Amino acid sequence: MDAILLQILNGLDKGSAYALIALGLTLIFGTLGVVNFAHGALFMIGAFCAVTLSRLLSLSYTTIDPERTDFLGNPLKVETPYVEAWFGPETGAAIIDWSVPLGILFSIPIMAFIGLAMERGLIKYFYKRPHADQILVTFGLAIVLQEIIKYFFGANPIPTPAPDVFAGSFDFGAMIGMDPNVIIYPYWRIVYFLFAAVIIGGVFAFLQYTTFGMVVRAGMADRQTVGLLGINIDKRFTVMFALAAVVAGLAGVMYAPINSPNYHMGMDFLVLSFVVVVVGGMGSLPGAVLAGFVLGILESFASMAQVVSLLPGINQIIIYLVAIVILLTRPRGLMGRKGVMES
Amino acid sequence: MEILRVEGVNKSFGGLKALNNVNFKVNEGTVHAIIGPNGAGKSTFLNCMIGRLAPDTGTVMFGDISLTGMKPHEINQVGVSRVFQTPEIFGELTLLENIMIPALAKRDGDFALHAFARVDQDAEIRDKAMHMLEDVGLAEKRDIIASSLSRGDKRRLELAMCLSQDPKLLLLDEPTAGMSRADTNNTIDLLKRIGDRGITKVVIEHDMHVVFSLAEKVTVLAQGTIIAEGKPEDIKGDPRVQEAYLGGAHL
Amino acid sequence: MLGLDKKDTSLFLLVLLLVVLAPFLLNPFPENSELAQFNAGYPDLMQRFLIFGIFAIGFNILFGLTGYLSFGHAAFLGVGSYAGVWMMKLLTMNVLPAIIISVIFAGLFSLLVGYISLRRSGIYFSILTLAFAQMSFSLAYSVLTPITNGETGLQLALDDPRILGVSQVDGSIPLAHFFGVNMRDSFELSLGGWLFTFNAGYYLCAVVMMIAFYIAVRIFRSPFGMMLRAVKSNQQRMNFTGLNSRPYTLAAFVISGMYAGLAGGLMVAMDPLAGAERMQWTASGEVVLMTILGGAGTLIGPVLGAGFIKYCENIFSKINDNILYEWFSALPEAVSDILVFVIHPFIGKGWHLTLGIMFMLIVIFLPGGIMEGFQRIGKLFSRKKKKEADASGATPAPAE
Amino acid sequence: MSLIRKPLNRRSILRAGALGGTALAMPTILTSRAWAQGYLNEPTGSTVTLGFNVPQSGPYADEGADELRAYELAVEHLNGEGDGGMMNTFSSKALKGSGILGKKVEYVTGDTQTKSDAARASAKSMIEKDGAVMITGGSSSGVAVAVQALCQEAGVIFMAGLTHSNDTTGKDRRANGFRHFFNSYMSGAALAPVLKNAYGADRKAYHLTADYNWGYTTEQAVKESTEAMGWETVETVKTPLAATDFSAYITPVLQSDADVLVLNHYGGNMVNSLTNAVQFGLRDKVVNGKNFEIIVPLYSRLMAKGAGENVKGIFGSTNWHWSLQDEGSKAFVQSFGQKYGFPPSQAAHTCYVQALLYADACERAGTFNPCGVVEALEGFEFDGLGNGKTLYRAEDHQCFKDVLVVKGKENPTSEFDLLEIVEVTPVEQVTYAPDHPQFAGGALGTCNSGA
Repeated sequence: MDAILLQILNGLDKGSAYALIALGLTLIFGTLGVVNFAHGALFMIGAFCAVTLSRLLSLSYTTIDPERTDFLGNPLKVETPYVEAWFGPETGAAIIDWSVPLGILFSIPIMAFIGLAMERGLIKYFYKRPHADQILVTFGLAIVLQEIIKYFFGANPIPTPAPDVFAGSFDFGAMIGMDPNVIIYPYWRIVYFLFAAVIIGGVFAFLQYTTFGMVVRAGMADRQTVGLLGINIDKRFTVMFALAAVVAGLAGVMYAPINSPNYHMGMDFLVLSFVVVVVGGMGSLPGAVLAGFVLGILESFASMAQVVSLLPGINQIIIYLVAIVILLTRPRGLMGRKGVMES
Repeated sequence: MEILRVEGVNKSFGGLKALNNVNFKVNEGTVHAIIGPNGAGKSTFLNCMIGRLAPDTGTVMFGDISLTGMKPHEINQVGVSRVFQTPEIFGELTLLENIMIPALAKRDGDFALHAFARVDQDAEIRDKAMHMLEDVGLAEKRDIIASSLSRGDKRRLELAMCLSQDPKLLLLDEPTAGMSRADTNNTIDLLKRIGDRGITKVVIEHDMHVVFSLAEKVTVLAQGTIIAEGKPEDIKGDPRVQEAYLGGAHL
Repeated sequence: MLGLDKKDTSLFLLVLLLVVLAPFLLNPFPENSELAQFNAGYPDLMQRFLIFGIFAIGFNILFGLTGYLSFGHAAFLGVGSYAGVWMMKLLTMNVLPAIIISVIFAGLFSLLVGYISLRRSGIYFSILTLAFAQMSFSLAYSVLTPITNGETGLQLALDDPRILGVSQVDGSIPLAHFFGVNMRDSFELSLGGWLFTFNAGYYLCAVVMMIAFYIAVRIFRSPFGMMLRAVKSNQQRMNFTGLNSRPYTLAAFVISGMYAGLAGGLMVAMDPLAGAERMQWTASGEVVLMTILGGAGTLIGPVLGAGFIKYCENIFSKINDNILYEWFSALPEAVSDILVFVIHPFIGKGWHLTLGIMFMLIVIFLPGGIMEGFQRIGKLFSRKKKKEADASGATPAPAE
Repeated sequence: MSLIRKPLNRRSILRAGALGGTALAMPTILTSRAWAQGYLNEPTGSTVTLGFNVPQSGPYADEGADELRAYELAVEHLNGEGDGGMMNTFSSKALKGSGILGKKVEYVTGDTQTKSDAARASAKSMIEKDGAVMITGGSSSGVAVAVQALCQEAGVIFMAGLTHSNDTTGKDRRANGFRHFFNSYMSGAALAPVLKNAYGADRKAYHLTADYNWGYTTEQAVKESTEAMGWETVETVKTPLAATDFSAYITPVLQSDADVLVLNHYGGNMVNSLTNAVQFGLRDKVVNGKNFEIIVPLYSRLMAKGAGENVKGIFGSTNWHWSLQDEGSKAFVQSFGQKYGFPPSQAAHTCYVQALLYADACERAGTFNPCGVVEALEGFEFDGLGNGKTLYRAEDHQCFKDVLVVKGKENPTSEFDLLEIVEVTPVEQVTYAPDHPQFAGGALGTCNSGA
């Protein structure tokens, strides 16, 4: 029972990452009708925003300590971050410590800019092109983006810890009135889940309650009619692309402490998030979120030793297996509409 | 002799009753028109006949074959062809190919793995397609891509595709919608000519000019029910029909 | 010739000529010149060009004709490879049975996958095929290790039974051969500074690929091929024309799966190892890229796309800074430093970047792939010619 | 013009043509000379080409880059440039800094992509196109085994880079292949006594194992050696290679009564699983009255860096570490550090050593002929290359040397100073019989010179 509850927690956590990426993918697909294979790369760039910020904050000046030596026997160069020099060691260290949450603010303008640049510079020329071309060009872009990151940051994962207050874990079980020491869960993962919930809620509220969102939703349903009303829908769609990029970026920033970012983390997530989007039903935002959580939870269950010993290898294939079953029983995914991407 | 007999067909979409106990017969070799105001259920009716929609109850008999439950390609294989309201053609293929495909389907059945034959050396099919194109006056355009045709030409092409199968029954869904008067007259001529081949035709039409120049029998559908049936001249004078058409402006 | 019309015959002969003369054409630079780095005329790469060419030709029969975008075709190549290696382990080192069994296994597997996946269309079909391929990859890499040898890849061993052959020759694993002709055997021709290699394995691939290409041409020109194009064009009309589109698409799927298996079989015939990675989604994506880059739906485009990608992968990845400095050794040091600095990100470990940029450029500017590039060049020439003809031949029309 | 039928060989023929001084336009006449060649890619000019086949893309690209640095350094030293590095401390004095057998060492590089197929393609192009007489490098066992088999088949020497699976010199051993790096068995054998000292003999271990060959052999090795000293194995769970989030595998550990977690993971898997395990508070846990502990059997400094703080105090084993104080290690760290500005990784070390060992074997054998090299390396004993006295065992072409047990350092002084050496396990403790069950089922076969 506890084990199952824990796996549900795990699944919610993994699911929130899937859901956030799938949400962005669906926004882009639903509004612009573009299949964006570079979306995983946006997630990855988000994570590297956190890395960059923590590097920037740790920019240091060098002094030489003649007392100590480095590995070659030369006098040791001691690096002191500027922020520590400016704000005093403690405040400075605290600022560096908080670089991931600060990365949220840092990443928003960057991701928005990347999103705008992508849409205006490339994607907009592909609205009328076949989906295969869109896939190909965004896939090429994804490769280019990840190679650029690799060029500057290397291929190894880069540790990007959460602030100290969120390090470690706490007794979640005791908090919700269960026996202590049964359900222990890391702070940061709870933070991540709550963060994802806020972002998802925010996006839905934005689409539901603002005029802008209403126009976009109308545009998703029938682009031409909205265009006839004299509303410049294209401009709004550009903003939606930027929004999707920001969502992916934020998902990445916050994910950095969970798994140390590396340049191919986007590709690792890309295929899975496509499966998530399709299982949810192409073009359906609630579907994408629902499928993200469902697949996340099922994946966690399939990883349990009892399940694996019963069905060896099931943890490797569960997502794909579920995807096949769902697509065969529900032709357009969980919440898909008819006629989207079927020809 | 009856070629098509529809009995007790009902069809609802959610709460909306689209077809209400429709009974309908078509005699072999005749041209039978179905008319009715917008939303009368004409297209639904047609779709129920050719397997695109499954009727909730009732039977559709083609000769002594029941069409209910059959798949579209099976219905075609027993001799029912259909012309759509917006022309359904193979846009990326040439006109000649567009005609050869139905001709091959007629000759070789619903699936044939002729992976090693040469399309361009199949003289029988080619000649047939060429004749057909000549019949509809598109012979000169045989090698151009079908999507580049004008709307009227596309309709003629689609008609030619259906005719190349020598169907026993041809269903036409507004074959002249959106056509100029000259094109409409051409099409009427064409349809009259194929009358000579003894093909039974069911035409759904808005344009009364077309209906009265073609049809031997007219069925009037309103709100999913047949309200009148008879010879064109009888229908013209039927008050129920005039009422259904809001004072009979068309008539 | 061979039941092809004139145009196809000349295309076929052109391809034949290119394939036969590839050892010359791909080695245009003298052996010890600086540009020898760009020579691709060595057996392994030439074999790869043809093998992936076959793979792409097959994929094109499905994608180019019917428009069904499979994202899992690498699985059939992988299954074919495994079957081929097992044949060489159990039966004989003659490559013929291995190739045949590869095609059969890949065909059966694609029948299964196709039967299920073709119940859906569009992106739902793509995701179904992707799911099957990823499952195959994951399982082959892990729990199926006893059959596939997992991470390492299935390979030959000294104690394989090889019923119709020998387990080992003087403590070595026997070489793959085709009725006695070893796949590794090569003739070499040295002409001045040039060196040309004619490899037995390559020419076996060449024969197989020409057969595969011939079959593809026949399919393209057959009623069956026309029906497949009809599927792509308008499936609704097809059904109302009395054609059952499912068996057509399934047949195309299985045929292209068998092509993939053939490629897998040839791969192990040339190099008897079957790695699980060749089933990964990236490998499936690669053949999609090859086909689209070359020109989907064209006869020869996919082969060119395959050559393009394999060339990038094998040639650019091997250029390192040292080689760059050698190239620019004649220039002043500062200039060569700058040049190396600029080029450095694109070569060696940066070959992915080069490939990514090339994809984007081709897709952006040549939607019809490399073939469209050729057509444009061709048009440019014919226009020029026409202009010349106009200029020289036409007398100015007298004004009225 | 003449055609000659013979196995593939490229540069050698060209050189023959060049020596003949034939005019460019004239077809070279090749005589029976080529037949006289004893082996594949025999260097006939003034240079010899080696092939460095390392991962340049994919997850191990940084390790590959470090390997490449080491190879470049080795080539410098072999050609008599630089400070000579370990050549000065190497017990064999055959190398003179004048290339190998008087021929200047040149090299070609390629990208394995950490995929068997790509690695073989790259190695093949080195053999067929560039005339490489030896292939070396790699950062995973799958690739090592695949390329080793290829080199055997083609007839060149393979000097493995970083490969830790037992299979490389176990069931997949080949006559033309040699491994300097240690293996899973040695990790287990070296770790067990240290773990017993540190954590006691009464422990319950839970294994998370990467679901592929290397993971299997490492799990088996650690399991057998820890069980031999009294530990109990509670559960072993396989994790998919593609997994990035290990929470679903870590939480059941919390629920079990295990008090030790063994992470048979490498690379990104290791970084993520270790990070996740620490996040879930495993290290703060007390089970059965004992502190919960985590073990990473194969450590790599480059990878440890990715896990950041989380490695502190965690035991593992490694082939070599730059903080070793023997003369050989110091000399290597010095020349590597001078050239690149940071200390070398264990991958760099093993690759550098392999290059030197190969060159030395050629010198001693007096030929590049693979069979001669095999003979010279088999049973070769040496010292001064950083791991103390070492033997290249003839039966399986595995090096036997001391193994380092290390621990994540609590107070690192620099970004390279992540591991501290806990114990240098003497070679006797990690030696096993060639037919040990963990290595059974393979045979070297005979050397192949490609002739």
